[in-house]
Amino acid sequence: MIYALIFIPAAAAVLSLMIQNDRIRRALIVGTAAVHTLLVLTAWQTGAAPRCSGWLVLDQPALLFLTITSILFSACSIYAAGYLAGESGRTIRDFKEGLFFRNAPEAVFSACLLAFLATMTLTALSQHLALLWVAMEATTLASAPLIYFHRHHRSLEAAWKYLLICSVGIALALLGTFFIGIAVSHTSVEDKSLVLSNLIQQGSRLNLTWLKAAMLLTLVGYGTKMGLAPLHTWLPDAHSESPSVISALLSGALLNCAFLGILRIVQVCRAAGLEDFYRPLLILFGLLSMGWAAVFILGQGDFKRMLAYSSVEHVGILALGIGIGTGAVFGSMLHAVNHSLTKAMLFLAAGNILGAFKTKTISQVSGVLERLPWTGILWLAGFLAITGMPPFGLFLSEFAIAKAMIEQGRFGIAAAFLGVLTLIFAGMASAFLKMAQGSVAPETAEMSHRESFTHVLPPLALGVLTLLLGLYVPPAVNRLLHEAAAAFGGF
Amino acid sequence: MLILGKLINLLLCLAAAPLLGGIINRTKAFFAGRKGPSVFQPYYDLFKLFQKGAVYSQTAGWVFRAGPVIGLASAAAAALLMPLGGLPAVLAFEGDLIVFVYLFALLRFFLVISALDTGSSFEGMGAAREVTFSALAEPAFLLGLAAVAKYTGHTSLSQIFSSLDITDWPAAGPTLVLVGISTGIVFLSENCRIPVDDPNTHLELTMIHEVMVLDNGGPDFGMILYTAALKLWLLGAVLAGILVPVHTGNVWLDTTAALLFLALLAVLVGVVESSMARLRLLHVPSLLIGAAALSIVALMLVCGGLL
Amino acid sequence: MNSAVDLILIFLILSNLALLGLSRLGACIRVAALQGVALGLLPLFLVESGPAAHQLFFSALLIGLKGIVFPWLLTVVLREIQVQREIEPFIGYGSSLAFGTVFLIVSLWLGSRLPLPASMQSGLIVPSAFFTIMSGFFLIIARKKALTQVLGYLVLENGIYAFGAALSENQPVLIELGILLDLFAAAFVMGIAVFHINREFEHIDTDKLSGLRT
Amino acid sequence: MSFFIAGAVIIFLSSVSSLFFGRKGDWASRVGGLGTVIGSAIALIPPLQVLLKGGVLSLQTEWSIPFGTFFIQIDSLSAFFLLPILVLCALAAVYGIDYLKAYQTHRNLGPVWFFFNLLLVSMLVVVTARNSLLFLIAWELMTLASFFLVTFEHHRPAVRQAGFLYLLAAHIGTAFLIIFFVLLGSRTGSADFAAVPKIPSMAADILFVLAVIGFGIKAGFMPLHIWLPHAHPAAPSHVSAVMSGVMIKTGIYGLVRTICLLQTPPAWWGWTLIILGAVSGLLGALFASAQQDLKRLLAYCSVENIGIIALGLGTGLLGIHQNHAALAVLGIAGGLLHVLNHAFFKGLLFLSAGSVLHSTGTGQIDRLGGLMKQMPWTAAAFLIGAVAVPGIPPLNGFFSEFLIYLGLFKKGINSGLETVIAVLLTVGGLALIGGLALAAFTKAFGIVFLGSPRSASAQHAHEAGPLMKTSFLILAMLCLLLGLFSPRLIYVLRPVLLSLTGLTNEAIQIELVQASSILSQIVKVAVLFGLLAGGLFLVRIRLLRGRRVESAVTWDCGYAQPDSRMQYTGTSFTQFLADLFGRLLPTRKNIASPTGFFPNSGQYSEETDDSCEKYLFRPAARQIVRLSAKLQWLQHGRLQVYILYIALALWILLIWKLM
Repeated sequence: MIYALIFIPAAAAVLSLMIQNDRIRRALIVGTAAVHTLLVLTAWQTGAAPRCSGWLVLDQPALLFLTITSILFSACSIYAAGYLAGESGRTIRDFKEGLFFRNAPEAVFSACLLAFLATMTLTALSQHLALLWVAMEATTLASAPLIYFHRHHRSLEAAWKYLLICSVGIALALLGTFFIGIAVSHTSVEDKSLVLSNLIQQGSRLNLTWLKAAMLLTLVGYGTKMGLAPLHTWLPDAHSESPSVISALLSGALLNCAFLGILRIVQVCRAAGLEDFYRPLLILFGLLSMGWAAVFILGQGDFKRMLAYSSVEHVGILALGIGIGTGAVFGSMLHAVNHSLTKAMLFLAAGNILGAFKTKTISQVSGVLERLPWTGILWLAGFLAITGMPPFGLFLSEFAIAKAMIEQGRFGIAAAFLGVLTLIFAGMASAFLKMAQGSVAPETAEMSHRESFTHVLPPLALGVLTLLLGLYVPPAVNRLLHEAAAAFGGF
Repeated sequence: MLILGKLINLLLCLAAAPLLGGIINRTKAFFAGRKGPSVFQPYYDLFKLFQKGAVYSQTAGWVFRAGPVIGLASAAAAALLMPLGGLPAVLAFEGDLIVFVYLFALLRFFLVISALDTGSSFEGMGAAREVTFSALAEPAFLLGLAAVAKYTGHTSLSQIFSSLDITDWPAAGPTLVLVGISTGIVFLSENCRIPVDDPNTHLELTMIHEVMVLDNGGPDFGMILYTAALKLWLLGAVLAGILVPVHTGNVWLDTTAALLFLALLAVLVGVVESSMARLRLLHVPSLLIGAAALSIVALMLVCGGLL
Repeated sequence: MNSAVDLILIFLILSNLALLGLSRLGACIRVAALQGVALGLLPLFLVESGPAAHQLFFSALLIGLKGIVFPWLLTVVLREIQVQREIEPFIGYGSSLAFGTVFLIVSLWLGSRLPLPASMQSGLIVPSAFFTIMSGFFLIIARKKALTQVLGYLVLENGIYAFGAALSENQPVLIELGILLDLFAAAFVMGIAVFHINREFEHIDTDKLSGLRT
Repeated sequence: MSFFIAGAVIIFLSSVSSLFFGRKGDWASRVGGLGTVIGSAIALIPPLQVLLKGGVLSLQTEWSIPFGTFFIQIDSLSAFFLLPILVLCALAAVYGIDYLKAYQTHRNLGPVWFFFNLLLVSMLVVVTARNSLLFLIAWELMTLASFFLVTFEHHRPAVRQAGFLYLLAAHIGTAFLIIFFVLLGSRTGSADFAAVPKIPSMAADILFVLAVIGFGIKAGFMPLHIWLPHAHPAAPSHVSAVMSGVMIKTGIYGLVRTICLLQTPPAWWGWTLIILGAVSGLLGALFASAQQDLKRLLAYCSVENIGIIALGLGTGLLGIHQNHAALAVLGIAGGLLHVLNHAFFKGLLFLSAGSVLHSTGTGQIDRLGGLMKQMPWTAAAFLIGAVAVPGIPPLNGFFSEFLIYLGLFKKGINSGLETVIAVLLTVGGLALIGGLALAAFTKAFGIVFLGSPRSASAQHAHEAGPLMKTSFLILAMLCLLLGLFSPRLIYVLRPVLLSLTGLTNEAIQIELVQASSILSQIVKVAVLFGLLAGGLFLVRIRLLRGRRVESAVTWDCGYAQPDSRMQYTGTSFTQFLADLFGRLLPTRKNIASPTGFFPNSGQYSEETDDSCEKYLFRPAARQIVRLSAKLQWLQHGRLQVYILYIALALWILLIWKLM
């Protein structure tokens, strides 16, 4: 089962490089995604046996994050199929500067997309910290060409920044992993491997100084990938310049994978009794990210960048939830699910808007509801969802986190949390409402654009899921969330 | 006896109210060195007006026609609540002083909208002034009444005035004087008397009240004049209740005292109108706010433990 | 034994200082290559009982990569883009060296705070590794050319590898494998990126790569 | 309870199904409107039952959501708020069917009905929810539904602005409510509402403050009201009626429920509400009188009436604190009764103002005039509302204000300076509010409906459609009846008072019986007044019979040809008042003076801004935006700087944590 989860997308990636026919290749993407999702759903029923001497284990957190990734990828694969059909290899005129550019070969794009899935799956499943790190690095490498799909200088800049910043970050994470290795070298036991269960078992015997340094390094390292401020700087560029479907995957799935990376280290630290050490750090990064995002969301002029900063905000919330501990950890888990669904939905809707209006500038878009009714509804719903309005799921998770803060008597943090959320709400509301409502500007009104099935269905499905999660959390999901939270110091 | 007293009170009010206007005019004539009209002239005027036909503006609708009727009805309803001297009010219940004040608001409301119904700029002007001044007069009046109510511990006009006694004067003198002055100002303002308004001039620009009824004629105007007379009487009666709380035990004696006070009040108004000039319009609000301030001081004297 | 390790580590420190002070890109590439070779040798001297077979293999691989493949790759790029030296860096070469000494002090302090387990002998290994990492960071931050930044990244990786080498006794192969994979892929992809940058912008000043902001 | 659920479900189903008829506007209206009416009628049964017979209906089921249970309950307080919600919404829906016909051709009406009915359902849940999470979800749904209704005409920039402001204000309010509910839950140990066991007064005070801010934003206490005068005029009129009439009352409901849960209010809670009430009432009335837009005027008037309600509740709390039964009972009863009264007269006013808008296309008071001739029914309905607002007998507004007055006039509360201040704020406040409201509404009615038309659109106005007429005439009747039946109505409040005041049943009953007998005396006066007016009318007819009744132009001191432009306008009507309170009313005067020897044009107009918005909130918002703009250099594109951030973060953390 575990091998299948990893190798099927990997094999499909290789296969897609060989296939000549565009249609078959697109079908392959969708098919692989469907098979992957099916496998994950089966794993819900049956579970999966550990493989590779405990290096690959499908524990509760892995199942949770894998499910998010898989569902998201399925939605995005359908969208991508439609997207690729519309972007076929001709020269395209850049709407921003009027330059001409071509897209990367579709085969490369497809292969990278599938490899991306394979590496993300590997990230979720790895229990060995070094393997985890390798997987994480592989996701960077697989996704960099995806960001550079449109071959023009802005996306190149974005890809370059992504590559360099994430590589630096991931290098630090490697150093952190080494430090854990050093920390475990102090122990008197024989088994000095970096397998998570082993580390947790020997938690109390680890060298604390090195473990602390390791925590810092991995936090900074994976934090870079996850998008915690001030390490997040690649994120707005990459999200705004890559194709929307890739932005959706980056924001919805990749950030979670990096989050899982941090969570694995958190597990080790918890076992070593370092809770008081890492929790303030996570709170600090969380609040900093939220504040930073707020600064850039207020008065933001580019809607895809706005969504990207919103991702910075939400990873901040995720970190904050873990930092607060107790009930907030559960909130954080729920938040990860909801944020992924919502943000992916928003990016896909943003892609539709981009396609119809040919601009990413907020001030040039108005009347989406009129021009693209479905997208307009999704855009508004997504806005309400992402800002934590009921009845969408994010409300519940943010409520849970705020609840834990207040119950712990951390009023300052709670006030900052809610205050920044309100600021962000104000910033996003002014942009989203302006775009969705109003009438279509006359100069863009003639351009015809029909909303196709593949462009509406995936975000719609994701939106419906967040809505449902806001009104009803199925008991099985609830149980899984609680079990995952229990692994990270919550309940 | 009680019912008889009530009936006499009501009839007295309805019948004698125009007389006060006659007395005022007579006094003013005296000071001007004229012989002046008879004190019963208002009755003749009313009679004449009720005999006449009417001219209506083409602009005006039923609101214009309803205004005088509802105004008179509300003044008459207010008369039901007002005791005079030893004579009881027709209706008395806790809190009737609030109803009393608000019935005048009803009167004012319809007077104002019927003025606006003509579409005349002059009447609009009068209406605007009326609502502005009354907005200030109303708190002064209610707070003054509140002071008296707090002092006596009653909230019904009848009970307040029957429990006030001349013997209260040594103790509550300052309060009663303050409330008296404040209510007096409200009395002058509400009845469009100098120094707030000048019923004599017919320069429309300077007027408040009179200008609102420029377009009325015939029975409607008669009703308006009669309403004004009732208002004068009723507010005078409030002043009488506060300033001359004579309770000898003899109903007729008490009532006579009150009636004498009313006549005196009319003379006084005449004297004021003969000897004073009208205030500048912009200074009227200060006067009314001053009245409210006096009421507040009175209230403080009563409740604030300063008494 | 220890003296050999110390020698390598001191060479590491000196080469870092050289990288901070050199302006010619070609020279920088060569220094970095030498650094790589030195690091490749490091694990062989760290192990008391003499190097095992797999260690020899990985050392050879590493030396091959760092000493030959990357320098070659970068030189090709260098020739392609026809740039000889870094002109007008953000921070001048004199100041860079001054920063270098500060980094050295900080690294020594960090080394004192993070003592290695007794089995790992050399006291210099932690400070010199930290110093290498800091130098790598500094190169990325203070220089403008994309090529120098790739170089800085390689130096950073060298520093990390120094730690890895210290661990090679206790930890399985995977770490080394990971390093190699990472190095190879990262350098490869970045090399390609530099090509693209050159083609797209007709220079590799990252100065111009700041169109995406706020 | 099953009736209630059934009603809500019917409303919800009609809400969803109206979406499917969106393209056929009239069907959407039929489905949506009919669903609301039927659903409301059914859902009205349980609250009536509770009000008349007493008792509590409740329903509690599991709900798989973190912290949530589906727990709803109708007690007398809920039932008391359900009553106006259901009645007004049903009438507004009937009105809406006609009102929306004008949009049918070019707009999809499905969403309007969807959100309207959703608004109703969410309000039903808000006032019955007994679980924090359920409450919050319903609360926010209510906000959202009303937001989408407010932005119905989102093609107009002003409407979008209003919607944004509304949503933002509501969001801020919710942030406070989240803290409030979590703290409450941590005190009671459960997310379900329960009376808070003895807690330190400090904690109770914090809870109270949070509730006042959180619920106050929705209710529209000055200075938290700033969204209100923008949002209400922007919404379609039947929605404004619902929002102003009942939706903002959910804020009052929340506050009252909070006080029920917290028990034993200290004196300063009462004072807070009294001061908030006096400020809201006075400024609300003042701003209302200075407005040039009819619906904006009504919106400020809602602020004013919320102020009156707060005055009532505040004096009630003071009474509870001082253990003074009369003050407690009369204050709270007055406040709550005003909730009901205001719902109906404000609904009436918005609906009739809506038909003015509908037929003339403008709400600018100065462009209207003389509408009474073309729209007699609308005019009559508006007149009834306009009389009710300033609390003039014999309409319902007077009765609730009377109760508040009465409490303060009562014997026995002569305890020093406190009483002076209370009486001053309340009696003086109410009197001044009444006077200002009278100015505002004589202006609104007089300038809009009387005189002669000031513009072509006013001249060609037409009477509202039959359904619109029906609904506001029913409301007009209700306004009259609520006043006349208030002696009986106040008994309904007994259980509410019981749980709120902590007095014994007997004490409350004594006070209520007393109050009821007084109210029936007032009804007697009102009836006598009616008879007198009728009689005088007959007299007048009798007098004029056979006499010459002529028709002529308005006498204008010698001008032969008065025209409509010579009339007093709304601006000039309240200019004196506005000048008098100039410091509180930031009035902008736009003057184009006539120049030259033979001037042919000159212009004068005034606009009044909201002083809270202008001096408090806008500068604050500007500061925040400026600060964030300043901070944006943090991310200005250079890769080197970005790497520097990582390096700095790393080394600072390492040095700090390993120190």
